[in-house]
Amino acid sequence: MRISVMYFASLREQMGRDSDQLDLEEGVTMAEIWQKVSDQCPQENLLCSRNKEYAQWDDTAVDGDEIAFFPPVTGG
Amino acid sequence: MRISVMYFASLREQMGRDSDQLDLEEGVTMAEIWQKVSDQCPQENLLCSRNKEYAQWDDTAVDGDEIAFFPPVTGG
Amino acid sequence: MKVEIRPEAYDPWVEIGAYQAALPAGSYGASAVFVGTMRDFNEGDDVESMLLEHYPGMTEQQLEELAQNSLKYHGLIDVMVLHRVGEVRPNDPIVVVAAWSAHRKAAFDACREMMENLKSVATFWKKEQLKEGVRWVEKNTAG
Amino acid sequence: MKVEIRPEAYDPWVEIGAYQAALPAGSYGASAVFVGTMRDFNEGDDVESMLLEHYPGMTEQQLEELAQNSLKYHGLIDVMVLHRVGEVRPNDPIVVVAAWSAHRKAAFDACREMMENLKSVATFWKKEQLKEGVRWVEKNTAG
Repeated sequence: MRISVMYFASLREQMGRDSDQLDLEEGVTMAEIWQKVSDQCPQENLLCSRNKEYAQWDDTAVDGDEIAFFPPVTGG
Repeated sequence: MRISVMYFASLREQMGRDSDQLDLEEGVTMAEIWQKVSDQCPQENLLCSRNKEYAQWDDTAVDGDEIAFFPPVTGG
Repeated sequence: MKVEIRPEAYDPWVEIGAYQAALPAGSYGASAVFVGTMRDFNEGDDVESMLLEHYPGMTEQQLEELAQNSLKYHGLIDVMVLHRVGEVRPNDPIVVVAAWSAHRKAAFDACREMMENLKSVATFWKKEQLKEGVRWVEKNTAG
Repeated sequence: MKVEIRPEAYDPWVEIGAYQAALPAGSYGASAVFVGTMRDFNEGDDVESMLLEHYPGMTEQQLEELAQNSLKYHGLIDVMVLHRVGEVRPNDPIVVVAAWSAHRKAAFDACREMMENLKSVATFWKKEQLKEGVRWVEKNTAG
Protein backbone atom coordinates (compact mmCIF):
# COMPACT_ATOMS: atom_id res chain seq x y z
CA MET A 1 0.00 0.00 0.00
CA ARG A 2 1.04 3.60 -0.57
CA ILE A 3 0.86 6.32 2.11
CA SER A 4 2.07 9.86 2.41
CA VAL A 5 3.91 11.05 5.51
CA MET A 6 4.19 14.73 6.46
CA TYR A 7 6.44 16.54 8.94
CA PHE A 8 5.73 19.89 10.60
CA ALA A 9 7.59 22.64 12.44
CA SER A 10 10.89 21.73 14.17
CA LEU A 11 10.43 18.11 13.08
CA ARG A 12 10.29 19.14 9.42
CA GLU A 13 13.59 20.96 9.90
CA GLN A 14 15.16 17.95 11.66
CA MET A 15 14.01 15.61 8.89
CA GLY A 16 15.28 18.01 6.24
CA ARG A 17 12.09 17.49 4.18
CA ASP A 18 8.37 18.13 4.55
CA SER A 19 7.03 14.78 3.37
CA ASP A 20 7.69 11.24 2.14
CA GLN A 21 5.77 8.83 -0.04
CA LEU A 22 6.13 5.27 1.26
CA ASP A 23 5.24 1.77 0.04
CA LEU A 24 4.52 -0.39 3.11
CA GLU A 25 2.70 -3.62 3.96
CA GLU A 26 -0.98 -3.32 5.14
CA GLY A 27 -1.50 -3.17 8.91
CA VAL A 28 1.65 -1.24 9.75
CA THR A 29 1.28 0.91 12.92
CA MET A 30 2.03 4.59 13.39
CA ALA A 31 5.01 3.65 15.59
CA GLU A 32 6.40 1.39 12.83
CA ILE A 33 5.98 4.14 10.23
CA TRP A 34 7.90 6.53 12.46
CA GLN A 35 10.69 3.98 12.90
CA LYS A 36 10.82 3.48 9.15
CA VAL A 37 11.31 7.19 8.40
CA SER A 38 13.50 8.16 11.39
CA ASP A 39 15.25 4.98 12.57
CA GLN A 40 13.98 5.87 16.07
CA CYS A 41 11.27 4.81 18.49
CA PRO A 42 8.49 7.34 19.16
CA GLN A 43 9.88 9.66 21.86
CA GLU A 44 8.12 11.98 24.23
CA ASN A 45 6.98 15.23 22.63
CA LEU A 46 6.23 13.56 19.32
CA LEU A 47 2.63 13.53 18.09
CA CYS A 48 1.03 11.89 15.10
CA SER A 49 -2.12 12.13 13.04
CA ARG A 50 -3.86 9.93 10.49
CA ASN A 51 -6.02 11.59 7.86
CA LYS A 52 -6.02 14.88 9.79
CA GLU A 53 -7.14 13.38 13.13
CA TYR A 54 -4.85 12.76 16.11
CA ALA A 55 -3.75 9.10 16.16
CA GLN A 56 -2.37 6.62 18.72
CA TRP A 57 0.98 4.90 18.17
CA ASP A 58 -0.68 1.50 17.71
CA ASP A 59 -3.27 2.72 15.18
CA THR A 60 -2.79 1.03 11.82
CA ALA A 61 -2.60 2.66 8.40
CA VAL A 62 -4.43 1.69 5.22
CA ASP A 63 -3.71 2.42 1.57
CA GLY A 64 -3.94 6.12 0.67
CA ASP A 65 -3.60 7.40 4.24
CA GLU A 66 -2.13 10.80 5.01
CA ILE A 67 0.05 10.40 8.09
CA ALA A 68 1.75 13.31 9.88
CA PHE A 69 4.34 13.64 12.66
CA PHE A 70 4.87 16.84 14.61
CA PRO A 71 5.98 18.36 17.95
CA PRO A 72 3.55 19.64 20.63
CA VAL A 73 1.33 22.43 19.33
CA THR A 74 1.92 26.06 20.39
CA GLY A 75 -0.83 28.12 18.78
CA GLY A 76 -3.22 30.67 20.26
CA MET B 1 -27.12 66.82 64.11
CA ARG B 2 -28.26 67.17 60.51
CA ILE B 3 -28.06 64.36 57.93
CA SER B 4 -29.35 63.85 54.41
CA VAL B 5 -31.14 60.64 53.43
CA MET B 6 -31.47 59.53 49.79
CA TYR B 7 -33.70 56.91 48.18
CA PHE B 8 -33.06 55.11 44.90
CA ALA B 9 -34.92 53.09 42.30
CA SER B 10 -38.18 51.34 43.36
CA LEU B 11 -37.66 52.62 46.90
CA ARG B 12 -37.62 56.23 45.70
CA GLU B 13 -40.94 55.58 43.98
CA GLN B 14 -42.41 53.95 47.10
CA MET B 15 -41.26 56.84 49.28
CA GLY B 16 -42.64 59.35 46.78
CA ARG B 17 -39.49 61.50 47.12
CA ASP B 18 -35.78 61.18 46.42
CA SER B 19 -34.38 62.55 49.68
CA ASP B 20 -35.00 63.95 53.15
CA GLN B 21 -33.06 66.29 55.41
CA LEU B 22 -33.33 65.16 59.03
CA ASP B 23 -32.40 66.58 62.44
CA LEU B 24 -31.56 63.64 64.74
CA GLU B 25 -29.65 63.01 67.94
CA GLU B 26 -25.97 61.89 67.64
CA GLY B 27 -25.37 58.10 67.70
CA VAL B 28 -28.53 57.10 65.87
CA THR B 29 -28.13 53.83 63.88
CA MET B 30 -28.95 53.15 60.23
CA ALA B 31 -31.88 50.95 61.37
CA GLU B 32 -33.27 53.78 63.49
CA ILE B 33 -32.95 56.24 60.61
CA TRP B 34 -34.86 53.85 58.38
CA GLN B 35 -37.60 53.47 61.01
CA LYS B 36 -37.79 57.25 61.32
CA VAL B 37 -38.39 57.80 57.60
CA SER B 38 -40.52 54.72 56.84
CA ASP B 39 -42.18 53.67 60.12
CA GLN B 40 -40.85 50.15 59.35
CA CYS B 41 -38.06 47.86 60.48
CA PRO B 42 -35.34 47.12 57.93
CA GLN B 43 -36.73 44.30 55.82
CA GLU B 44 -34.96 41.83 53.55
CA ASN B 45 -33.92 43.30 50.20
CA LEU B 46 -33.20 46.71 51.68
CA LEU B 47 -29.64 48.01 51.56
CA CYS B 48 -28.08 51.11 53.02
CA SER B 49 -24.96 53.22 52.59
CA ARG B 50 -23.24 55.91 54.63
CA ASN B 51 -21.17 58.51 52.78
CA LYS B 52 -21.20 56.41 49.60
CA GLU B 53 -19.98 53.17 51.24
CA TYR B 54 -22.19 50.18 52.07
CA ALA B 55 -23.21 50.29 55.75
CA GLN B 56 -24.48 47.83 58.36
CA TRP B 57 -27.79 48.39 60.16
CA ASP B 58 -26.08 49.06 63.48
CA ASP B 59 -23.58 51.58 62.07
CA THR B 60 -24.10 55.01 63.61
CA ALA B 61 -24.38 58.34 61.82
CA VAL B 62 -22.61 61.60 62.58
CA ASP B 63 -23.43 65.19 61.69
CA GLY B 64 -23.31 65.91 57.94
CA ASP B 65 -23.59 62.27 56.85
CA GLU B 66 -25.09 61.30 53.51
CA ILE B 67 -27.20 58.19 54.12
CA ALA B 68 -28.95 56.23 51.34
CA PHE B 69 -31.47 53.39 51.22
CA PHE B 70 -32.04 51.27 48.12
CA PRO B 71 -33.10 47.84 46.81
CA PRO B 72 -30.64 45.15 45.61
CA VAL B 73 -28.51 46.35 42.70
CA THR B 74 -29.16 45.10 39.16
CA GLY B 75 -26.49 46.65 36.93
CA GLY B 76 -24.11 45.09 34.43
CA MET C 1 -6.96 52.52 33.74
CA LYS C 2 -10.24 53.80 32.42
CA VAL C 3 -13.47 53.78 34.41
CA GLU C 4 -16.47 55.65 33.09
CA ILE C 5 -20.21 55.97 33.44
CA ARG C 6 -21.67 57.01 30.12
CA PRO C 7 -25.10 58.60 29.58
CA GLU C 8 -24.97 58.09 25.79
CA ALA C 9 -24.92 55.01 23.53
CA TYR C 10 -21.49 53.79 22.42
CA ASP C 11 -19.86 51.10 20.27
CA PRO C 12 -18.04 48.79 22.71
CA TRP C 13 -15.58 47.46 20.09
CA VAL C 14 -14.60 50.96 18.98
CA GLU C 15 -14.09 51.96 22.64
CA ILE C 16 -11.92 48.91 23.36
CA GLY C 17 -9.93 49.26 20.13
CA ALA C 18 -9.24 52.95 20.79
CA TYR C 19 -8.20 52.32 24.39
CA GLN C 20 -5.99 49.37 23.46
CA ALA C 21 -4.26 51.38 20.74
CA ALA C 22 -2.82 53.65 23.45
CA LEU C 23 -1.30 50.78 25.47
CA PRO C 24 2.44 50.10 25.08
CA ALA C 25 2.80 48.07 21.86
CA GLY C 26 4.10 44.54 22.39
CA SER C 27 3.53 44.59 26.16
CA TYR C 28 0.28 42.63 26.41
CA GLY C 29 -0.32 39.10 25.13
CA ALA C 30 -3.88 38.68 26.36
CA SER C 31 -7.06 40.76 26.28
CA ALA C 32 -10.22 39.38 27.88
CA VAL C 33 -13.38 41.37 27.32
CA PHE C 34 -16.98 41.10 28.40
CA VAL C 35 -19.77 43.16 26.87
CA GLY C 36 -23.29 43.13 28.31
CA THR C 37 -25.94 44.14 25.80
CA MET C 38 -29.61 44.92 26.29
CA ARG C 39 -31.87 42.13 25.05
CA ASP C 40 -35.40 42.70 23.76
CA PHE C 41 -36.67 39.87 25.95
CA ASN C 42 -36.47 39.20 29.71
CA GLU C 43 -38.20 36.69 31.99
CA GLY C 44 -40.70 35.77 29.29
CA ASP C 45 -41.66 39.32 28.25
CA ASP C 46 -40.78 41.64 25.38
CA VAL C 47 -38.85 44.65 26.65
CA GLU C 48 -39.14 47.90 24.70
CA SER C 49 -36.63 50.00 26.57
CA MET C 50 -34.91 50.25 29.91
CA LEU C 51 -34.01 53.02 32.33
CA LEU C 52 -30.63 52.57 34.01
CA GLU C 53 -30.43 54.49 37.27
CA HIS C 54 -27.33 54.83 39.44
CA TYR C 55 -26.12 56.51 42.63
CA PRO C 56 -23.86 59.29 41.33
CA GLY C 57 -20.54 59.39 43.15
CA MET C 58 -20.94 56.07 44.94
CA THR C 59 -21.04 54.04 41.73
CA GLU C 60 -17.96 55.69 40.20
CA GLN C 61 -16.07 55.06 43.45
CA GLN C 62 -17.07 51.36 43.43
CA LEU C 63 -16.01 50.86 39.82
CA GLU C 64 -12.67 52.61 40.43
CA GLU C 65 -12.07 50.41 43.44
CA LEU C 66 -12.91 47.11 41.77
CA ALA C 67 -10.81 47.98 38.72
CA GLN C 68 -7.87 49.07 40.89
CA ASN C 69 -8.08 45.92 43.03
CA SER C 70 -8.16 43.68 39.97
CA LEU C 71 -5.23 45.49 38.39
CA LYS C 72 -3.10 44.92 41.47
CA TYR C 73 -4.29 41.47 42.50
CA HIS C 74 -3.95 39.92 39.02
CA GLY C 75 -0.88 41.93 38.01
CA LEU C 76 -2.64 43.28 34.93
CA ILE C 77 -1.20 45.70 32.40
CA ASP C 78 -4.42 47.69 32.15
CA VAL C 79 -8.16 47.64 32.78
CA MET C 80 -11.23 49.31 31.32
CA VAL C 81 -14.74 49.48 32.82
CA LEU C 82 -17.47 51.39 31.03
CA HIS C 83 -21.13 51.39 32.10
CA ARG C 84 -24.13 53.00 30.46
CA VAL C 85 -26.82 54.92 32.35
CA GLY C 86 -30.07 56.59 31.27
CA GLU C 87 -32.54 55.33 28.71
CA VAL C 88 -31.29 52.22 26.93
CA ARG C 89 -32.77 50.49 23.87
CA PRO C 90 -32.58 46.80 22.90
CA ASN C 91 -29.20 46.00 21.32
CA ASP C 92 -27.49 48.92 23.11
CA PRO C 93 -24.38 47.89 25.03
CA ILE C 94 -24.77 48.34 28.79
CA VAL C 95 -21.40 47.37 30.21
CA VAL C 96 -17.85 46.72 28.99
CA VAL C 97 -15.19 45.14 31.18
CA ALA C 98 -11.74 44.54 29.70
CA ALA C 99 -8.46 43.26 31.15
CA TRP C 100 -5.03 43.26 29.50
CA SER C 101 -2.18 41.09 30.76
CA ALA C 102 1.00 39.32 29.66
CA HIS C 103 -0.59 35.84 29.74
CA ARG C 104 -4.18 34.66 29.38
CA LYS C 105 -4.91 33.32 32.88
CA ALA C 106 -4.76 36.71 34.58
CA ALA C 107 -6.88 38.41 31.90
CA PHE C 108 -9.59 35.71 31.96
CA ASP C 109 -9.73 35.59 35.77
CA ALA C 110 -9.76 39.37 36.17
CA CYS C 111 -12.40 40.03 33.52
CA ARG C 112 -14.88 37.59 34.99
CA GLU C 113 -14.17 38.60 38.58
CA MET C 114 -14.61 42.31 37.84
CA MET C 115 -17.89 41.56 36.10
CA GLU C 116 -19.21 39.50 39.03
CA ASN C 117 -18.10 42.18 41.50
CA LEU C 118 -19.73 44.89 39.43
CA LYS C 119 -23.02 42.98 39.29
CA SER C 120 -23.07 42.26 43.00
CA VAL C 121 -21.96 45.60 44.43
CA ALA C 122 -22.24 48.50 41.95
CA THR C 123 -25.23 50.74 42.65
CA PHE C 124 -27.12 50.51 39.36
CA TRP C 125 -30.82 49.68 39.00
CA LYS C 126 -32.80 48.64 35.92
CA LYS C 127 -36.39 49.55 35.18
CA GLU C 128 -37.91 47.81 32.19
CA GLN C 129 -40.52 49.30 29.89
CA LEU C 130 -42.81 46.49 28.71
CA LYS C 131 -45.84 46.76 26.43
CA GLU C 132 -48.01 46.29 29.52
CA GLY C 133 -46.24 48.82 31.74
CA VAL C 134 -43.03 49.22 33.70
CA ARG C 135 -41.24 46.99 36.22
CA TRP C 136 -38.04 47.20 38.25
CA VAL C 137 -35.65 44.29 37.71
CA GLU C 138 -35.42 42.68 41.14
CA LYS C 139 -32.31 40.57 40.86
CA ASN C 140 -29.52 39.65 38.49
CA THR C 141 -29.10 36.32 36.73
CA ALA C 142 -26.54 34.09 38.48
CA GLY C 143 -23.02 34.34 37.06
CA MET D 1 -20.57 30.65 13.20
CA LYS D 2 -17.32 31.96 11.78
CA VAL D 3 -14.05 30.03 11.82
CA GLU D 4 -11.13 31.31 9.83
CA ILE D 5 -7.38 31.02 9.43
CA ARG D 6 -6.02 34.33 8.21
CA PRO D 7 -2.64 34.85 6.52
CA GLU D 8 -2.85 38.68 6.85
CA ALA D 9 -2.87 41.07 9.81
CA TYR D 10 -6.30 42.18 11.06
CA ASP D 11 -7.91 44.41 13.67
CA PRO D 12 -9.64 42.07 16.14
CA TRP D 13 -12.14 44.69 17.40
CA VAL D 14 -13.21 45.61 13.87
CA GLU D 15 -13.65 41.90 13.06
CA ILE D 16 -15.75 41.28 16.18
CA GLY D 17 -17.82 44.44 15.71
CA ALA D 18 -18.57 43.59 12.08
CA TYR D 19 -19.51 40.02 12.92
CA GLN D 20 -21.69 41.02 15.86
CA ALA D 21 -23.53 43.62 13.75
CA ALA D 22 -24.93 40.76 11.66
CA LEU D 23 -26.35 38.85 14.66
CA PRO D 24 -30.09 39.20 15.39
CA ALA D 25 -30.48 42.52 17.27
CA GLY D 26 -31.69 42.14 20.86
CA SER D 27 -31.04 38.37 20.96
CA TYR D 28 -27.75 38.29 22.87
CA GLY D 29 -27.12 39.76 26.31
CA ALA D 30 -23.52 38.63 26.73
CA SER D 31 -20.38 38.67 24.57
CA ALA D 32 -17.17 37.21 25.96
CA VAL D 33 -14.04 37.73 23.89
CA PHE D 34 -10.42 36.75 24.11
CA VAL D 35 -7.70 38.22 21.91
CA GLY D 36 -4.16 36.85 21.95
CA THR D 37 -1.59 39.37 20.76
CA MET D 38 2.08 38.93 19.92
CA ARG D 39 4.38 40.34 22.59
CA ASP D 40 7.87 41.67 21.89
CA PHE D 41 9.24 39.65 24.79
CA ASN D 42 9.13 35.93 25.65
CA GLU D 43 10.97 33.83 28.24
CA GLY D 44 13.42 36.63 28.95
CA ASP D 45 14.28 37.49 25.34
CA ASP D 46 13.29 40.22 22.89
CA VAL D 47 11.34 38.76 19.99
CA GLU D 48 11.51 40.56 16.65
CA SER D 49 8.98 38.53 14.70
CA MET D 50 7.34 35.14 14.65
CA LEU D 51 6.44 32.57 12.04
CA LEU D 52 3.12 30.85 12.65
CA GLU D 53 2.96 27.49 10.88
CA HIS D 54 -0.12 25.24 10.73
CA TYR D 55 -1.26 21.94 9.24
CA PRO D 56 -3.62 23.06 6.46
CA GLY D 57 -6.89 21.16 6.53
CA MET D 58 -6.39 19.54 9.90
CA THR D 59 -6.32 22.86 11.78
CA GLU D 60 -9.48 24.23 10.12
CA GLN D 61 -11.28 21.00 10.96
CA GLN D 62 -10.19 21.22 14.61
CA LEU D 63 -11.32 24.83 14.97
CA GLU D 64 -14.69 24.07 13.33
CA GLU D 65 -15.18 21.16 15.68
CA LEU D 66 -14.30 23.00 18.87
CA ALA D 67 -16.49 25.96 17.90
CA GLN D 68 -19.40 23.68 16.99
CA ASN D 69 -19.09 21.71 20.23
CA SER D 70 -19.02 24.88 22.32
CA LEU D 71 -22.04 26.32 20.50
CA LYS D 72 -24.07 23.21 21.25
CA TYR D 73 -22.81 22.39 24.72
CA HIS D 74 -23.19 25.91 26.12
CA GLY D 75 -26.32 26.76 24.13
CA LEU D 76 -24.66 29.81 22.59
CA ILE D 77 -26.20 32.18 20.07
CA ASP D 78 -23.03 32.41 18.00
CA VAL D 79 -19.28 31.87 18.00
CA MET D 80 -16.26 33.28 16.19
CA VAL D 81 -12.74 31.85 16.01
CA LEU D 82 -10.08 33.60 13.95
CA HIS D 83 -6.40 32.61 13.93
CA ARG D 84 -3.48 34.23 12.19
CA VAL D 85 -0.77 32.31 10.29
CA GLY D 86 2.42 33.36 8.50
CA GLU D 87 4.86 36.04 9.57
CA VAL D 88 3.62 37.94 12.62
CA ARG D 89 5.08 41.12 14.17
CA PRO D 90 4.93 42.27 17.80
CA ASN D 91 1.53 43.83 18.62
CA ASP D 92 -0.19 41.85 15.82
CA PRO D 93 -3.23 39.91 17.01
CA ILE D 94 -2.77 36.15 16.75
CA VAL D 95 -6.09 34.71 17.85
CA VAL D 96 -9.65 35.90 18.49
CA VAL D 97 -12.22 33.73 20.25
CA ALA D 98 -15.71 35.16 20.86
CA ALA D 99 -18.93 33.70 22.27
CA TRP D 100 -22.39 35.28 22.28
CA SER D 101 -25.17 34.07 24.57
CA ALA D 102 -28.33 35.20 26.35
CA HIS D 103 -26.64 35.33 29.78
CA ARG D 104 -23.05 35.82 30.88
CA LYS D 105 -22.22 32.41 32.37
CA ALA D 106 -22.41 30.54 29.06
CA ALA D 107 -20.38 33.18 27.19
CA PHE D 108 -17.62 33.30 29.84
CA ASP D 109 -17.40 29.51 30.14
CA ALA D 110 -17.44 28.93 26.38
CA CYS D 111 -14.87 31.59 25.53
CA ARG D 112 -12.31 30.30 28.00
CA GLU D 113 -12.94 26.65 27.18
CA MET D 114 -12.60 27.22 23.42
CA MET D 115 -9.35 29.06 24.02
CA GLU D 116 -7.93 26.26 26.20
CA ASN D 117 -9.03 23.64 23.66
CA LEU D 118 -7.50 25.60 20.82
CA LYS D 119 -4.18 25.91 22.66
CA SER D 120 -4.04 22.23 23.56
CA VAL D 121 -5.17 20.61 20.30
CA ALA D 122 -5.01 22.95 17.29
CA THR D 123 -2.06 22.20 15.01
CA PHE D 124 -0.23 25.54 15.04
CA TRP D 125 3.46 26.01 15.76
CA LYS D 126 5.39 29.17 16.60
CA LYS D 127 8.96 29.95 15.58
CA GLU D 128 10.44 33.05 17.13
CA GLN D 129 12.97 35.34 15.48
CA LEU D 130 15.31 36.70 18.15
CA LYS D 131 18.28 39.01 17.68
CA GLU D 132 20.53 36.00 18.26
CA GLY D 133 18.76 33.62 15.90
CA VAL D 134 15.57 31.57 15.68
CA ARG D 135 13.89 29.15 18.07
CA TRP D 136 10.74 27.05 18.05
CA VAL D 137 8.40 27.66 20.97
CA GLU D 138 8.28 24.31 22.77
CA LYS D 139 5.21 24.63 24.90
CA ASN D 140 2.38 27.00 25.77
CA THR D 141 1.99 28.93 29.03
CA ALA D 142 -0.48 27.23 31.40
CA GLY D 143 -4.03 28.56 31.15
